Amino acid sequence: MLTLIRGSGCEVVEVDKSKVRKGMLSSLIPGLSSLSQRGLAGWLVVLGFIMVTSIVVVTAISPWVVPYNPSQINVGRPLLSPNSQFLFGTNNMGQDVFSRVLSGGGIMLEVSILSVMICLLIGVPIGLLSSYVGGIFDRFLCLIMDSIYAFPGLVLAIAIAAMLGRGVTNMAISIAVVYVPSYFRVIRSQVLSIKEMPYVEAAKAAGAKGRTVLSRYIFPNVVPSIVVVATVNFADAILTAAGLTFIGLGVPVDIPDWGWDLTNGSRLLSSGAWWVIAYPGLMIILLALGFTLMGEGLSEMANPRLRE
Amino acid sequence: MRCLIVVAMTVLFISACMLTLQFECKSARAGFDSLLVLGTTDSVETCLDPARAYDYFGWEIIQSLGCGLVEYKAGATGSIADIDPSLATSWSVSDDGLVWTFNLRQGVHYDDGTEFNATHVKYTFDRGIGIADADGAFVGIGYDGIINNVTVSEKYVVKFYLKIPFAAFLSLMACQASYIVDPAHAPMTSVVEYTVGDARASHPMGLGPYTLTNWTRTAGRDSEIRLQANPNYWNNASGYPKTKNMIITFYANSAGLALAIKNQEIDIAFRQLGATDINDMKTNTNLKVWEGTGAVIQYLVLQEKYAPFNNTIIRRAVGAAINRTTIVDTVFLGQAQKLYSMIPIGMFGHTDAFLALGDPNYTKTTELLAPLGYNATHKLSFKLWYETSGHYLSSPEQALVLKSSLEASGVISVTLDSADWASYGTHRRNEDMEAYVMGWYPDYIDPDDYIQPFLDSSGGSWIHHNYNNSQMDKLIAWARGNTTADARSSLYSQIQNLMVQDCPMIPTFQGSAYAVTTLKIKGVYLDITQSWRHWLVYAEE
Amino acid sequence: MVVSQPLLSVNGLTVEYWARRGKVRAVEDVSFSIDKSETLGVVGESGCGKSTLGLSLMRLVPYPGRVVKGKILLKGRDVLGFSASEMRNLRGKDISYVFQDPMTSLNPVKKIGAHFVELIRAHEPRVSEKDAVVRTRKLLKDVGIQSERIGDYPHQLSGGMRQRVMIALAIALNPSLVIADEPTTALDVIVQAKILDLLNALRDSYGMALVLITHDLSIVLERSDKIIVMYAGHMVEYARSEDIYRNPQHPYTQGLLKAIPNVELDEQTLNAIAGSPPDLLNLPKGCRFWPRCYCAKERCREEEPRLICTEQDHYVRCGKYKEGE
Amino acid sequence: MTLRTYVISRILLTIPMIFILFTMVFLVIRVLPGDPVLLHFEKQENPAAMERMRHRLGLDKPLWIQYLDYVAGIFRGDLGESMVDYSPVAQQIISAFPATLELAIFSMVIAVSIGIFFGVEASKGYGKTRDNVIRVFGIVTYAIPVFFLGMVLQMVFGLGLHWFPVESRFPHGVDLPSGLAVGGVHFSTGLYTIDSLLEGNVYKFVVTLRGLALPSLTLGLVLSGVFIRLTRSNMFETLQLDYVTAARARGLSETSVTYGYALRNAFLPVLTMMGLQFATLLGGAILTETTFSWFGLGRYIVDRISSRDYTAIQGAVVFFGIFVSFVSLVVDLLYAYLDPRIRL
Repeated sequence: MLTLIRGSGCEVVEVDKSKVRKGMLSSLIPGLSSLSQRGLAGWLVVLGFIMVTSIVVVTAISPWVVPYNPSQINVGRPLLSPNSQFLFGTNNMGQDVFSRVLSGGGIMLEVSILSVMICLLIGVPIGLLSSYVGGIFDRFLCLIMDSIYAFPGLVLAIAIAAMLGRGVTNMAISIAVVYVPSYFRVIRSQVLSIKEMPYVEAAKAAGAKGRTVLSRYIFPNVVPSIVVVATVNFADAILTAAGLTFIGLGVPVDIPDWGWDLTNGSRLLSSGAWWVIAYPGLMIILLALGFTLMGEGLSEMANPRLRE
Repeated sequence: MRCLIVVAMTVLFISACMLTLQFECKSARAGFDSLLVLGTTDSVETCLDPARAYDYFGWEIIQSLGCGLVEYKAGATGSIADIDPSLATSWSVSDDGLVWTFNLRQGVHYDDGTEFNATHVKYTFDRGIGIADADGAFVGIGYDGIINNVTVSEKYVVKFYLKIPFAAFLSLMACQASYIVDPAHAPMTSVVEYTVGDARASHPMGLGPYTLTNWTRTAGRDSEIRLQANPNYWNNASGYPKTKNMIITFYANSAGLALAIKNQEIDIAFRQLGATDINDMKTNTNLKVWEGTGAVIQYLVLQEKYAPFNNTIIRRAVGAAINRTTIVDTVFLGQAQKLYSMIPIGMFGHTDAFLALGDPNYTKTTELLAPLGYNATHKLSFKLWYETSGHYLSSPEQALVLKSSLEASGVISVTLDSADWASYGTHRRNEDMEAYVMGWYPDYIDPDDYIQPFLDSSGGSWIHHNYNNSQMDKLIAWARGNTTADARSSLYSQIQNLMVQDCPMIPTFQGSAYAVTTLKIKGVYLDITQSWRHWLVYAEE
Repeated sequence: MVVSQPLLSVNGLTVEYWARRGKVRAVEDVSFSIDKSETLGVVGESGCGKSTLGLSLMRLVPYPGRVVKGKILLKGRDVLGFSASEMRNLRGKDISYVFQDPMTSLNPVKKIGAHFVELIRAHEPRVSEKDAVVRTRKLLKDVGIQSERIGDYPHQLSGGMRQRVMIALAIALNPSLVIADEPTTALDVIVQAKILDLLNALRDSYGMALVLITHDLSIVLERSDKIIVMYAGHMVEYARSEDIYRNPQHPYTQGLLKAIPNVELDEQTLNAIAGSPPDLLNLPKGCRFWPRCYCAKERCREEEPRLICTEQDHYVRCGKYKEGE
Repeated sequence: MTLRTYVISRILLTIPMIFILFTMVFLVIRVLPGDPVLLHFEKQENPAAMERMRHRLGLDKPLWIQYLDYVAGIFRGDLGESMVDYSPVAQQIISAFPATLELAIFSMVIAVSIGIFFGVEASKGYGKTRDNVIRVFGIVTYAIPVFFLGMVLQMVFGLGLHWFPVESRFPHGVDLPSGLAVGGVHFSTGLYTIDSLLEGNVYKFVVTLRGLALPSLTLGLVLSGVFIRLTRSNMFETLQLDYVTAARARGLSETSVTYGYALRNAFLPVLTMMGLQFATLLGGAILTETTFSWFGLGRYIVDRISSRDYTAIQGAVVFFGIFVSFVSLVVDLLYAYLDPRIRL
């Protein structure tokens, strides 16, 4: 699952400088009619967007629609297979799997959103700066980032998660640490190519201040790739969060969470209670898939060489 | 086209794999006259030297490789009567309870042929106490606090002079830390550690029913242990060990172990199977589920350092709001016993003291809390901690159940928090957890080992619950010193009643021991000693 | 000029591309024929469909394009009807192709020799590795490359040499027809001449027909027997070289001729071809050339002229000429 | 520059990287709550004894001395003693690594072959249904939690069909592949596939493969998405190139055009990606090993993090660092070997 992160990271790194400037942003806002004209890519984005939003909505309204309190134990006999009363059956604690599936997305969403935000707040500025300032500063940052990047991310995440302790925020931070490098690399490579472009040179020649160049001329052109990385990174964050929970670093059990249900279910696997893991597992996949689809579509739009 | 080829190849590969299935099972047994394969999720923590080993599984192996002066008979309840002669044939204690004399069995030999005598006993204890390995059992249990010195009075007679009268001394002698080592393999001043590829050099024992023929550790965990009958075992004559070869294989988690026993890849699965697995194995006609009282207990600790639990009333109120039935039924699917005392069921001195608080008795809770201003609108709220490293069986589930049973009182609200075992320990030391779940595996099988480490103000310091009651300390000291069974049990019942009064910690349940085997397996004894006796187990062909 | 059984005769060939924004006819209703050891020049501005024409002769029009109408008869057999394997045998053996850019036409990770051996053995499986190598050395010698270069990688050769290699590959199995698509545009002038002469020399020595596709009329005027002038997918004029030279009938051809220096013609039409070729997606109504034509009439804007035989072996597609004049 | 100087410079370059990594981890784990000494005193605390142990583990020294000691150790090739069971960390890592390596290699092979095969198929029908189906497949593999896939495979092929063992690397009770034993000298790699072949024991080889099947498939599948998309896009671009058309024009068969021409060139970026993915792969191995209860380096690290075995964690990190950079070095060399345009 960590492959995704790296995969997507590199994928975007390869985006060449032939990126179109104008129109990119508008094209990046999903749901626009223009999307459907963009063929598969467009549909991917729309589809992904729909999947994600629907999950968000479900999670949001779950408190009012769940048939049972998701954390309530013994609402039914333990390990009932799916039936009319418990659509997705019950788990070993006699909790209603269906209710938990409906309301269990919260943690995943919070963690992913938070970690992506952290990544953006850290990765983007240092990426811009490092590549713009260059020199020893750049070298040093690159070295650090590459070291993190070259190291199995999950290990790092686990260590940091163990250090910070429980809670959504801590999880988000530990995940963010792993992914900042991918942002850094993408932005850096982008800026380096854009820096050379004539209109930037022109701006400099015209005596624009460093800050102005960075914010007015360079940043806007980096935005598309940032958006792409961020979208894919959502999926990565979700899957890593699931992984951390699986290792036993999740949030306390009185909050319904797909990750925990999967982990818990893995212990029931041998007794053939497939429904305990199947549904939360599918939900995680759907959520991650939603973001991945969006990321895929967006990166294809941002990357003309693959467009017919 | 290429797709077709690929498909064809995968099919071929898979079928080839399936073909190998049959003769796999055959060859696994090849070349052993009598062999049993036991699977477990345990692993030796540090080494197989009694001077250091202080973990359940390490002791289990030591028990098969060595012998103590005495041993518990199969099906023991922890009372003096259950202690059988082993290397010692008979023993006596002075009236003041300070001198123990053991007459040793003669003509016993180590696996290397050396004859066993009293000097070896002295050597063993001098060594253990001398090395005083920081995290070894000798330090942990505090031998030097109990034993003054050991003297060889005759070739086959050894005397122990104690510092204090210690009622549980025989139990102490029966515990694996007191097993006799072979001076030839146990240097006086250093611990015998795991040696890659050399099983004999990896343990100092040699008097037990088995010898260690292979011990492989990968990634700092056991991956295989092989035991072979020891030709020099003193009890060979009576046909022990029943099974000549034991292979112990190791699983990362209970799910793995469960799958293995279900596919009959192994003959025995012992520790730790999940409750659900055990439940549906009970209905599995190819498997036999053995059940026995376990010695592990769990309890809820209440931090007395600050509010709310610096108030005895509140502690009692919480004690009254624990629904042990749900814990046992929901978390362990009935595979545990409700525990109303620190002293486990089936051990002498046990009483159901905590029933006095009810199980649960919410009216009592409400009544106790009402005067303190806690009620349905203004609830008593606190944080309940549990560990997530699987150090105890299904802690998260327990926490969940505890929460719901406490909140069912209507006047308590609980938020859960968790930490992995290491951080949990730190929190415990920092005393920043209001309430936390803990458990206990005994060292020696005696009520003392369930009371002194918790309720004695010095002995219990490690829990950091800040419980301190001089009256309690007195009682414990008396119970320790007294050697007459009924005097002790009366003392223990007083202790337990006092505990209910103070309610420093609330016993919740006592785990049962389970082993799952194939149908042909016989000779499994799961008793309070919680030890797996490899040498009694055999397959009935 | 239809001779009995020409080497290659093409009839009403039409190639279409599907783009998102609609259908494009890159080549429309082109007909011509080539006899043994003849040279046919195809001239036109870039994007007029001459390369597509060349590729379509080998059915190599890249996706999403394909031949929709017409016949391609090679020695009387309809190439369009060929099966995939028949096509493979034909390519490189009967017809071979020399591409525009030698820099990108060789597999960068294959040695020069490997290209030949592969080619030879693909078509003549029985030939041993050794013999193939021997033949390769000879071929390289024929195109003027010392045979030590056989072990080099493409990137170690100059552009001219690579083009020579491409040509050697083209003639390796002495095909009856070689299509050279702008073989020299990517090269500098001196090399250009050399390559073209080489092609001619080989044509004579190997006795093969040659289709020479170029944007430069001057090149083909002297070197080819017949010339096709293409404009916006249409064959606007098709005649013997000398006829084209002496009596260009289509205004476009005239324009091209005037564009060639040291060709005397009256003043008024010097800057003849103003403007640029039309976008194939929205062609002008009527004649495709009228917006740039110096003698465009009302009629030209209305109806699309048809290809007319104005005199012996001289075909023009222009409104000026009426049937049977 | 010559090959040797290149290799040397590369190795020199990786050293600071490993140190940064190591230093980070060194600090991180020391601010972790929980202390290795305390963990040895779960039952009873004995201050004097704990002090003695703290001293034995060298934890009583100031931080920077501990750091220097350890660094010095690294240069002596000594990764220190485990703080949990006091046995040499290096030895434990060596015992753990083969499992992970074997898993990694096989998953990588699976991932790449799936990736290339489908990537090529997709690029052939670029934009057509086949292409889209394959792309979606790639995207989905992307989005599956590796341990979930693992569990599903366990359920289906293990519990359901009993085709493959679901637990452990090698059947219990069978002697492990002994490797090559010539007279006194005994040589074994720890990679069971290789050892069993060296031993010449087909049966062991097959059971090893069966043990490998599900874990490597799990990891391989999850990883394949990256390679599918990469192969696809590169293949598509390469297929546009002149020399491919030229090859067609010479009447070469589709197969030799696709694989001999297009793929050989499209493979180069894939190779680079393989290098990049290796670290990731090791990460994924953690979860796979946990799911299939293998005792590999991944599990080792997780175990030791939870038991705060500082020396073990540090050792593993250093080892990982060295290994990953070694892999990327190998990849570079391969690249240079495969692409004649690059000469070292």
